[in-house]
Parts: sequence; structure tokens; C-alpha cells
Amino acid sequence: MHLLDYQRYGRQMILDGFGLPGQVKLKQSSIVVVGAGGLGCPALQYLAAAGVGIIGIVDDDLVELSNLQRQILHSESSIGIHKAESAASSLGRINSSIQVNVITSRLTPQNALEILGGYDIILDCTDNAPTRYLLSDIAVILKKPLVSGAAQKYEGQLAIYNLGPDGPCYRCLFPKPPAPENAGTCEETGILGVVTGIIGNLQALETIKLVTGLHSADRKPSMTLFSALGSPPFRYIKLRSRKADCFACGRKDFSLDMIAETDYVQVCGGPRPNWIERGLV
Amino acid sequence: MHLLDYQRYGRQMILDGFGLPGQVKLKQSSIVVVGAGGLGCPALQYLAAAGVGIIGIVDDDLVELSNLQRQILHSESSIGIHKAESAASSLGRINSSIQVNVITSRLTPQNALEILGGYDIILDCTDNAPTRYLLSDIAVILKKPLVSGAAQKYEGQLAIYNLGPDGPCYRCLFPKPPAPENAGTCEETGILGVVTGIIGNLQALETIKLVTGLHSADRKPSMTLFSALGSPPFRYIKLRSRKADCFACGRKDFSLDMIAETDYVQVCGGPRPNWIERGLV
Amino acid sequence: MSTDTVSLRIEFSGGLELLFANQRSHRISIPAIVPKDDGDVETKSADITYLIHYLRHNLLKERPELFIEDKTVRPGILVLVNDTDWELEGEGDYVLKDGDEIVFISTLHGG
Amino acid sequence: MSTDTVSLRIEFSGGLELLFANQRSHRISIPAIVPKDDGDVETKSADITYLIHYLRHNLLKERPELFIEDKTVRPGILVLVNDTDWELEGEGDYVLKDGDEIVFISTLHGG
Ligand SMILES: [Zn+2]
Ligand SMILES: [Zn+2]
Repeated sequence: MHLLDYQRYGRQMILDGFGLPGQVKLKQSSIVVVGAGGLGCPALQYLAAAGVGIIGIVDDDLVELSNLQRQILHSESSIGIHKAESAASSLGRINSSIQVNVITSRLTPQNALEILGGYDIILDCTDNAPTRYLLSDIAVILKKPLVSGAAQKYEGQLAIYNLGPDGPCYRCLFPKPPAPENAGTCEETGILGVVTGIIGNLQALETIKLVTGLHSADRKPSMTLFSALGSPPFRYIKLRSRKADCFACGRKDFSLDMIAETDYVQVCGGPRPNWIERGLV
Repeated sequence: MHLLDYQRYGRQMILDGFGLPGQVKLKQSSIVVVGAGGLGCPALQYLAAAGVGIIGIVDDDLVELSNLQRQILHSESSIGIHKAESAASSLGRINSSIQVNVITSRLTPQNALEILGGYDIILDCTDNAPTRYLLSDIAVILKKPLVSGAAQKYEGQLAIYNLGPDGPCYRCLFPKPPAPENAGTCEETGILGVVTGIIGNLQALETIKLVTGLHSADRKPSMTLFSALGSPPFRYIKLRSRKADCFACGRKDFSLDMIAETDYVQVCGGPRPNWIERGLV
Repeated sequence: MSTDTVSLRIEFSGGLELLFANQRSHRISIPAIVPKDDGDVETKSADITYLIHYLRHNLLKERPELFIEDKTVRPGILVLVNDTDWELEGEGDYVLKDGDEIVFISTLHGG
Repeated sequence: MSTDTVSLRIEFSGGLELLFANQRSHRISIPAIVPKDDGDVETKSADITYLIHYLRHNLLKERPELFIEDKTVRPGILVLVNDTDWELEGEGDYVLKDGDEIVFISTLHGG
């Protein structure tokens, strides 16, 4: 560690249970964040600020004006450029001493293993069901934990899938994707920006806890539910363990070839909703 | 509203209970954030992204390297400049259509009424007990809600003080400051950066709910406790109502002159801890 | 506490509330003993399988295909019995008790 | 449940745990009937005022002035009875019941 690192990270290094070992673990860790949108932006900024050594950012989208309401690493001047590029340059301003890898390809069953293979932990910050299934299957194959966040309207959900020998994968809970016409993933639904902020922050926290060993090993599988208007807003549910008969994590020989291609393909028809018209109504 | 605003804010404007009226209320609101540090940075970015019309940033500190571990609006290139300036320029990148007021004076009993008087809601994102008492007393005098966050080590606290006719002020709960030698506010304690992120985000959320009318009016006074390592991490406690005999909000004629000056003065002896030495130990 | 009905708190979230008159929280009472199958003379204690059937016919306002598929909840819906994944409680065979809270959440995909 | 002792869950947070062997959660049993004042012959049911006294003499490891002042908790400490501000429950006069959870939190000042 450089002398400047002690100054930069001193406030967390003096924490009980963190210390120099925690900081070294962060520095030696490599984390990939899939999706540099509402969830990815806040997760990325706290992972970078905390000193994660290598951060991968995977997103093939371009920044649009409608993103700026919540995707706080992007700026007006980055409209039109790749989100992964824009996010990386914001991280560079916060912490130039870490390595940031920019991946602007769309994640597919063909390239996902190669793109994600080198990282210790995968963050699911995506916005559609097919990519969520693909990430879960990849995490199973790579035997890596998947810190999964999701947000919609006033609500959010958080879970760590495929954690340890007993943690369920996404398919243990949801064996197959909903029919595309029922998924509601194509049509853009409303979202209160700060809800993605809260879930993205919690994803960063859980990731930091996993890396530094602060995540208690005897924690049972659980999911956090958040409702911005709820009372109480946070709620915790106890999840099933890994299922022996899970189509993905229940097989030793599991590979992506076994999955119907439709699981990974988003079928979207028609144009995006016209926000201007809707707003004016 | 401009056409571009519909595009920028469309994703929140289509939310139930938000809509065009919610967006207009945000645009017409003025919010002041005291402290552009660990709590202020995340709160500010989501308030700006959501379209709060006027944002005041009060902070007399300069950006230091040790801040960057969590104060995510500041960058390596802003080390040495005022935090309020640095934060304002980051907000300008996210949303140039809002007005940001920069106040780099230290908040004192002499200038606080004038500095904070023009805003609808005050966010307490400060890092010391005396300023917390000053802000509470000012909020009582101005009859404005105080969205108060605090964070230390792995823990955070969140409460809205002085809300409505019945909500307690900070002095209703804590009539007088702890003795300076017991407050632990001078010595810089450890802090996990993302804990300030989570509390700052929740402050932004509560503020947005207050402005847009999403905050349920019949909610009883409460405090949210957060522990990053706790299980469950969030916990809600029911607070007393406003106290008739409160030294501040219990008096019609309350003014800052009635408060002992020592309530507002931080007595700190000695130099800051030497993080480098500590880290190297 | 009556022996012939079971009182339940039902909650919908993750967008499912839209199918139920946009109301997240419901209190209902259902019979404690119900037919094994629609129109059957054999009976059983009311379980979650029956509850799903009951909700579909009594509380659901629109688009049943977004709630039900093959006599159970459609893929992507998680059922909770007092904050525990129903898979740990016997899934559809879980026999409902007075005062139980049953939550139906739709998994969210957005970010 | 015994009639002569009261079992309690005690929790410290916001830094107070440092005074109590850096342990946040404690389970203790205290007498149900205690002297009104130290060494007094008159008795009362164990209340929070007694609990504070008990904790100071039995659980506290260091720097009592950071926990106690004038026979109550020092300014800046909030006491919770089963997640409710003790002010709503009678403060020090609240009579402890078997199974109560009493939390002592120090208000945080950092940001
Ligand atoms: Zn599985
Ligand atoms: Zn008061």
C-alpha cells in the first residue's frame, strides 16, 4: 500500500473488523458491475471510492437525457456516449488509483463467460429479465456470488444469489422467466430515482462486506424488500436454500447450451413510450 | 415546464401519486443541505437529479484526500477547494437547469437565520453536535422540517425533526448537548463510506416525499436506525411527540439568545489523528 | 377466533397490487374447510392452493394470467408465509392458520 | 417464567457497546423486586431506573461517566422499550416485564 492510500482510506481502515487486511482485500479484489444505470451508478461510485482494485463496467447502452433523473454518474455532456465509458470517466475523477475496465458489448450467452470470468463477484444492476437469467446461469457456472438488485416505481429488491455451498441461484426461486408479454420489461415503467440509489448503495455494501469478510458466514439466504412509501420501508424475508433439483445449480454438468435460447432473448415490440406525450396528458 | 423537462423527468412523472403536480412541486421547492460531506453528497445528487428548483449548499470545509473515500461529489482535482463549490460544480454536470447556491461561510448563531431563512426544508448532513443543536433551534424558529441524518462507523440514524404541529425537535429528545469531552465529535472516528451513502439517500427520499406530498401526514414521529452489520440492518423506533416543556419548541418566544453559547461551540483540543501513523501500526 | 373461518392478512407488491384494485393490503376470512377440488365432495383444510383459487375468484380485478398459471402462481411470483419463502413451508400444501400473513410479490426486473 | 426474576434482552448501539465489553447484545435476569434506593429496606418492582443502576454495576466495563449522569443516562442517550422511546412509557419508572427488550443508543453526530 502506498502512503497516500493510508490517508485516503484511513477512515475505514480504523474500523473494527476492517483494518489494513480489509483494505488489502479490497485492493486485491475484482468486481464486475453489469448495467451502468440507476443501480450500477451508485454501486460503482462507492466501490471505487472504497478502493476496489479492479472494477469492470458492462453496458452497451448510450446515455440519454431521460437517464439523468437517477443515473448519477452520467452528465449532460455525456449524452450520446456509452454509459460504461461515461461511468468509467466519473470513477476516474473519484479514484484514479484503481483499474476500471470498460465493456461496451452487449452481454450474450456467447461472450458472457469470457467477459465475466476474471472477476470475483458479479453485481446484477440490469433492467431486464433475460439478462438476469443469463447472469444467474453464468454465476452458477463460474461459482461466483451474484449481488442482485432490482427497482421499479417505488419498490426495490436485493438478494445475494449463489452464495456459498447452500445459497440458492435465481432459478432456484424462479425456475423460468415469465412469458415476455407478462414480464413488463420492455415497456419502460416509472421509477423514483433515489430508490435505485438506495438499492445500489446496498449492493455496494453487501459486496464490500463479502470482500472484506464482514458478511457473516452463517447468514441464511434472505431477500430484502424495500418500499419507499411503506411503513416500515424495509422488510426481510427468509429464502429457500439451494434446490437439489434446480435446473441450473442442481447439476454438475450445467452449461448454457441446456437453456432455451428464449430465456435470454428480450422480445420487445413497438417503440418506446412517448414520455413527452404522456407528460403532457 | 419545458419540453425537455418531460423527457428528463418522465420516468418519475408517470408514477402514481407523483405526476406533473409532483414535478412542479419539486421545481418550485428550495432545499438547503448543510454539510457537503459523506451525507450531503449523496443527498445532493439525488435532489438535483430529481429536479429540486433551488438547492443551497452550506459548508466551509475544503476537500481533502481523506474525504474521497465517501464524499462522492468531490474529485481528486477538487482537493483544496471549498466542498460547497466542488459539490455545486458536480451538480451542474448532472442538472444545469436548477439553481444552486453556494455558501462557504461557517454557520453561526449570528448568520444562520439569514442563510437558511429562504428555504422550505433543511437537511442536517453535518458532522458535529454543536451544529446539530444550532440547526434544530433554527428549524424551530423558522418552523421548517429538519431532515436529519447521522453516521458513524457501521451505523446510521435518520429522523425528521420539527415536522408538523406535533413532531419533536432535536431538543425534545436530547435537551442538552453531551459534555464536549464525552461527545466524541472532535476526534475523527471511523466510517464506512457506503453507510453515509445509504443514510444520505434516505434523507433525499424523505425530502422528496415531503415536497411532493408522498409523506403520509398521519405518520407518527419515528427514527430509523441502521447497522451495516446488523441482522436485520434497519430498525424503526417510535419517538415521543413534541414536548410541551421543551426549552426550544415548547416556547412561543424562543430565540437563539436563550441558548448557552457553549451549546453551539465545538471545543476541540489537539491535532487531528494521524491516519498514516495509525494505518501503519 | 372462530373454528370455521380463517382470518388472513394478504399483501401484494412488486406490481401485483395493480391486479387487485391497486390495493396492497387486504384482510380476508376464508372457510377453514374447503372442497378438495372445485365442486368436489371431499374436503381439506384451507391451504395456499385454495387461497390462490379464492383470490383469483374473489379479489382479482383484471388479467388473471398475470397472477395464475396451471392452478398456481405464474412464474416470477414469490409467495411468503409470515415473511418466509413458501417453499420452506410446503408451498401450496401449507395449511393456513388464523392470523397468517401471506404476501405475493412479483420479482422486479428494472434498474 | 419465574416470578422472582425478570429476563431481559439488553442492546447497546451508537458506540455505547464499547463501554460494555464491545458486545451489543446481552441477556440478563434481574430480581423482580428491588430496594427503592441503595441499601433501603423499602422495595419496588424493578424499573428502568434500577436497570440503569444494575447495568452500571454489573455489565459496564469502563468510563461510567459516558453512560450515567445524576442516576439516569447521560445526555445524548436514548432509551427504548421494545422499540419505543421510553418517554412514552414512563421513562425511569417503567416497570420491566419478562421478555422486554431495552435498547440504549447514543445519538450519532458524524456525517
Ligand atoms: Zn439454482
Ligand atoms: Zn422541542
